[in-house]
Amino acid sequence: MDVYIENLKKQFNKRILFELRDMEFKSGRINVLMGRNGIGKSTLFNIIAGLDEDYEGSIAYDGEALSKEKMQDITLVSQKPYILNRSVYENLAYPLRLRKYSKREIEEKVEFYIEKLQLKELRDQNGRSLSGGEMQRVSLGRALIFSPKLLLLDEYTASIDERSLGFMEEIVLEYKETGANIIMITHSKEQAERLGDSLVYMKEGL
Amino acid sequence: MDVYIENLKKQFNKRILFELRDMEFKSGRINVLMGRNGIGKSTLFNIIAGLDEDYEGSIAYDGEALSKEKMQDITLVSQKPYILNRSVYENLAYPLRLRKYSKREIEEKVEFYIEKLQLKELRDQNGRSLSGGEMQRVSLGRALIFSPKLLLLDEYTASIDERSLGFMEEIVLEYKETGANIIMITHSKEQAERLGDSLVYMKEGL
Amino acid sequence: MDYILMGIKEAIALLTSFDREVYSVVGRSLLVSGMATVLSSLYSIPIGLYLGIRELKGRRHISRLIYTGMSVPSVIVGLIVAIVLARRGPLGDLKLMYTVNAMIIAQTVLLTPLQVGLSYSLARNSGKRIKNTGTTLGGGNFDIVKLIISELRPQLMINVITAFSRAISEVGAVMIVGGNIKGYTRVITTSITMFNSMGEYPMAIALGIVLLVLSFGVNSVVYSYNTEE
Amino acid sequence: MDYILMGIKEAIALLTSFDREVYSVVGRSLLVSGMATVLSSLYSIPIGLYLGIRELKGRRHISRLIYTGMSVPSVIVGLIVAIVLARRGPLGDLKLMYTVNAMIIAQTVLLTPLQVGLSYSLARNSGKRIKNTGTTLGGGNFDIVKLIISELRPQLMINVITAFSRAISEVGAVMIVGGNIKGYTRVITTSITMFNSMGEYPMAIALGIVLLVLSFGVNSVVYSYNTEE
Amino acid sequence: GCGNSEPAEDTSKESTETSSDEKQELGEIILSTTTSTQDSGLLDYLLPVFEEKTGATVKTVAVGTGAALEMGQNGEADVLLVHAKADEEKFVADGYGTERHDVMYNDFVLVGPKEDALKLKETSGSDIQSALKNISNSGSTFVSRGDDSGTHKKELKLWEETGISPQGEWYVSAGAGMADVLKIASEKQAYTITDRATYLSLKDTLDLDVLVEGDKNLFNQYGVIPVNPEREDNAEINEAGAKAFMDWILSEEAQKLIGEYGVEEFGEPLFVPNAK
Ligand SMILES: Nc1ncnc2c1ncn2[C@@H]1O[C@H](COP(=O)(O)OP(=O)(O)OP(=O)(O)O)[C@@H](O)[C@H]1O
Ligand SMILES: Nc1ncnc2c1ncn2[C@@H]1O[C@H](COP(=O)(O)OP(=O)(O)OP(=O)(O)O)[C@@H](O)[C@H]1O
Ligand SMILES: [Mg+2]
Ligand SMILES: [Mg+2]
Repeated sequence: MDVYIENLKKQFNKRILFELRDMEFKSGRINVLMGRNGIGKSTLFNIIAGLDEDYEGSIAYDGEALSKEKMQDITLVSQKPYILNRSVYENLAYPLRLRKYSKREIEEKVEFYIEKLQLKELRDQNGRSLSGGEMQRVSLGRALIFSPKLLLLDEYTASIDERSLGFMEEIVLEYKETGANIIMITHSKEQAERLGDSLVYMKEGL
Repeated sequence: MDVYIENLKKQFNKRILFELRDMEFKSGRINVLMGRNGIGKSTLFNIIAGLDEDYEGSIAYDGEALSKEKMQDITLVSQKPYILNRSVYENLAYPLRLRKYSKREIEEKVEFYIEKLQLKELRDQNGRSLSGGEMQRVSLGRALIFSPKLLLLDEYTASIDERSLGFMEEIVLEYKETGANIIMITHSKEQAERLGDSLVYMKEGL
Repeated sequence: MDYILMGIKEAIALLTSFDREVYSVVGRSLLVSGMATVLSSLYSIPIGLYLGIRELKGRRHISRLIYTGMSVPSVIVGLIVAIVLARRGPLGDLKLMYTVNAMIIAQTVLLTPLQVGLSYSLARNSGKRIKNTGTTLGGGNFDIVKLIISELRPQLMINVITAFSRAISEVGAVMIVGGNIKGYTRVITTSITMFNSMGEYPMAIALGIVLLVLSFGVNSVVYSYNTEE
Repeated sequence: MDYILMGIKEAIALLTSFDREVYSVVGRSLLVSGMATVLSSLYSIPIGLYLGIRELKGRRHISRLIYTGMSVPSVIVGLIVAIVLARRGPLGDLKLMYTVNAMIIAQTVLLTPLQVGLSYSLARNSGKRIKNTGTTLGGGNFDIVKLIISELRPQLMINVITAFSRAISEVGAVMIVGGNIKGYTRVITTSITMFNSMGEYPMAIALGIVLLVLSFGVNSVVYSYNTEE
Repeated sequence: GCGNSEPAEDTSKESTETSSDEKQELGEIILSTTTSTQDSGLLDYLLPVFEEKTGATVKTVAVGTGAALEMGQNGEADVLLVHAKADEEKFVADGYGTERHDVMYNDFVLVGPKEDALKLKETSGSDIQSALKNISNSGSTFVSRGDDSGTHKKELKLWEETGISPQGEWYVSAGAGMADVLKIASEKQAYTITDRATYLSLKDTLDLDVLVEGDKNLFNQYGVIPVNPEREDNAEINEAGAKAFMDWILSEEAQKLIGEYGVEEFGEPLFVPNAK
């Protein structure tokens, strides 16, 4: 799902946070978004994900405005993920249950991601008691599991240990092959270089 | 404030998370603590900071048990900092107000850290609306401002942008010179090498 | 002060007498207030949460209106339900007046604004992150209401307990539509009021204690479903 | 149904008549319930929060006891306060019985368990992170109670509004210690009860509406201090 | 607290000796009475006249007869105006009150469904005993106050005189005020005994008619009793106020007012003054 942003202006009270003339994120790529703390990256993600409707300007998703149907194909892996107060298994299953997947499909997919994200030991643990890095894994799995066409990753490996970083990046690279649009915020130049197909820098007055 | 851990055992329900035979963190140093996600680093920090009393074994602070007075000199910069619902200025001032510093002292110290942490523009902004990286800065400043003798830093630069990483590390290196005990959790080997005087790896069955 | 001591003695006597009359009054209280709490929860909690997560225009005014509803005096609720259920009223044919069912209806109505208000406040103050999470995972408004219910169950339980405590302790509504008829619609609070107007204070206090014992029992049961710890 | 229409008309007439009697009854309601809410908040909120942040032994039992307290019927509170304030009671010399002050006292007592319970629940469910933050910054229990008050003000405001709504709408306690004395202790709810028993339903409903208007005003004022949005 | 050393206060006390300020001497009088006198509006009509005349303030606490007598026993009220003659006399005999005087009476009536299926109007006329027998024999629903009030006691006495101990499905014990009981009777299309004043004031809202009236057994005597100030712990009793109230309500002026009350609205007086 291509995203095209035009004249997007966001302000808090009277203070203008950013005004983006135009900006494009193409599908089938990993689009890296960088910029200093507080420049408005997460705020932009919230807007793109449809969580914040208090802005001026327009965003086109495959040329169209945001709709309920489109929302079904967009997801955000938040910088501060909120993991549901239920087991890790059920956290992963939740988006599938929302979409009325069959029991078998749910089990298959969830087990697949539990394996892939090395969550086997945490399978039945409550999501609210996870460690920072564990939450980020669950959050990624929960997002990928329903195959979104637009995936917003907000510093999704900030708390991931060195050993796991590899597979966390690998998973996203693999996912790119589905043709989805992946936009990723990171503060690590190395990560940007490893994964990014394009790079946008948010700057003051852009 | 030296920390000496002996036979520390932590379990959730029946599951043993870790058992630490003995572990020492000396003052005047930056002690780096590393380990994979979920190994129990943050849990250990909570215990050392006196937030979690549900454990077996003992921890000595300069050879003594934890007391109310000692707690005044210990602080934790959490992995998920909670910034108070008041201005950035007041967030920094809070620990000083608790300690009944004079108005002038408070102003001086707060302004010093606002400068140092490049928070000038956020001075009067509400702490709850900060970005991830901004919160980490405020959290660090709020901890250093009252000169704790034991400083626990839990991935304190995870969301810090590349430009700011330098001064965030610099500040901690400077602070080491006061003779305080700094224990730092990080997932970055580079950071550990840049800052660490000693390194402890938490491993399964340690 | 003697009344209080006598009341305590009387309460012990009542509770250990296994008097059928006493137990039927207690049982009726539990039935009426319990049913009203359950019924009002069923629709008021979803409605309150739904209003809370919607970004409605004129939100400030809506909030005030919702909270104002919590102040409806129970006598007024009783009166209005009585007008509707009375023989000459629109639902007179159902012959509900002065029955346990009428009392349940009146208390259900009474609890509605309270339950809507408390759930609304919960959604407004603690529901934002849950709503965002649910939305990014593809949930609609209805899914999010369900999600909040499961995520904030301990807080909702307290709201339900608060509602139950208002129901079990109120007398205005049940008195008007029930009439405190012995053997049919007499509940603990209407008995207390009656004994109070008879000047039988120890008995009134005794029943107050019985009510608290009952309430403690109910809270214990509800609380054991509360995952707070 | 006519009663309800007549009640609405009557309510408009009352509100626009600027009748001194009506306004003094409304003012007294506001004074009694407002003062009781403020007074009970002053100590009940800190106590509730304090109990909530302490890791007490037998916490589950304490929780149940606290929530049970919310069910005390107002008639019982009225009765017990009356026993204490009566001429021959322990505080009889203060000559408080059948005064506005007695009503304030009774409602303050009535609100105490509710306010303690709601604050306790708030601290238990939402206070953990604030407590941890306060502790690592060097705060003691008392500091943390203050910190929770400032951090959770919107939620506490709703608790206070809930308490006020219980006070302004209850009749049991104020009736017993106040006596519904014309010109002295008559408030809206005691008037409603009186008109109801006199069969003057439109007037009772009219006063109910007046009460809601008053409540809306109070909520608006309280709400404007509410930083929720 | 009051600083009784202040001279200003002493002078003010002396100045109350003058006759114009005599009014204030009476201070506050707490009158404990039954809801029927308040709900009928009689007190709102009478008391301002008394207050105007004497400068006293009367605080009326309207409760059930049982609670009113209990208040008197506890010294919580200065004077009582109630209607349960036997209990009142016992109250005075036990030394809780100083004296008791008849003030007025109203009458009770038996009300029931308008269609009067039992034909009580025809068969019983003004004979309450025959009417009660008829009701109990036919098993028709009868609603009792069941709250130990003056009215309830009166009703029980009537049953006793009829020789019936009322119990069973047909005999509903409500435990509620007169107004509530009338509503219940109306809803259930049942019979009940009520004071005429309450019935008249609610008449329009009820589907009930008066079926039996005028039996002398149905008269309901109100009495006034000042609470005994000499009893232990009764130092707070406003003796002078209570006496003044009693004297006034028994006076010709007050008796005349009572006799006029309600004539305009209902075409007949609600209470019949009968002080001796
Ligand atoms: N309600 C608000 N009022 C005022 N300013 C706000 C509000 N919410 C957010 N901001 C400010 O908007 C800016 C952008 O925040 P955002 O979270 O988008 O930054 P970011 O680019 O994601 O930063 P980081 O790299 O630290 O995560 C921050 O400076 C923040 O303080
Ligand atoms: N209440 C609980 N019940 C069961 N397990 C828990 C509970 N709380 C935490 N845990 C588990 O304890 C482990 C340690 O968590 P902790 O936050 O200390 O990890 P960490 O080493 O800091 O990891 P990270 O690098 O991801 O921050 C995690 O696996 C977590 O799931
Ligand atoms: Mg961000
Ligand atoms: Mg951690």
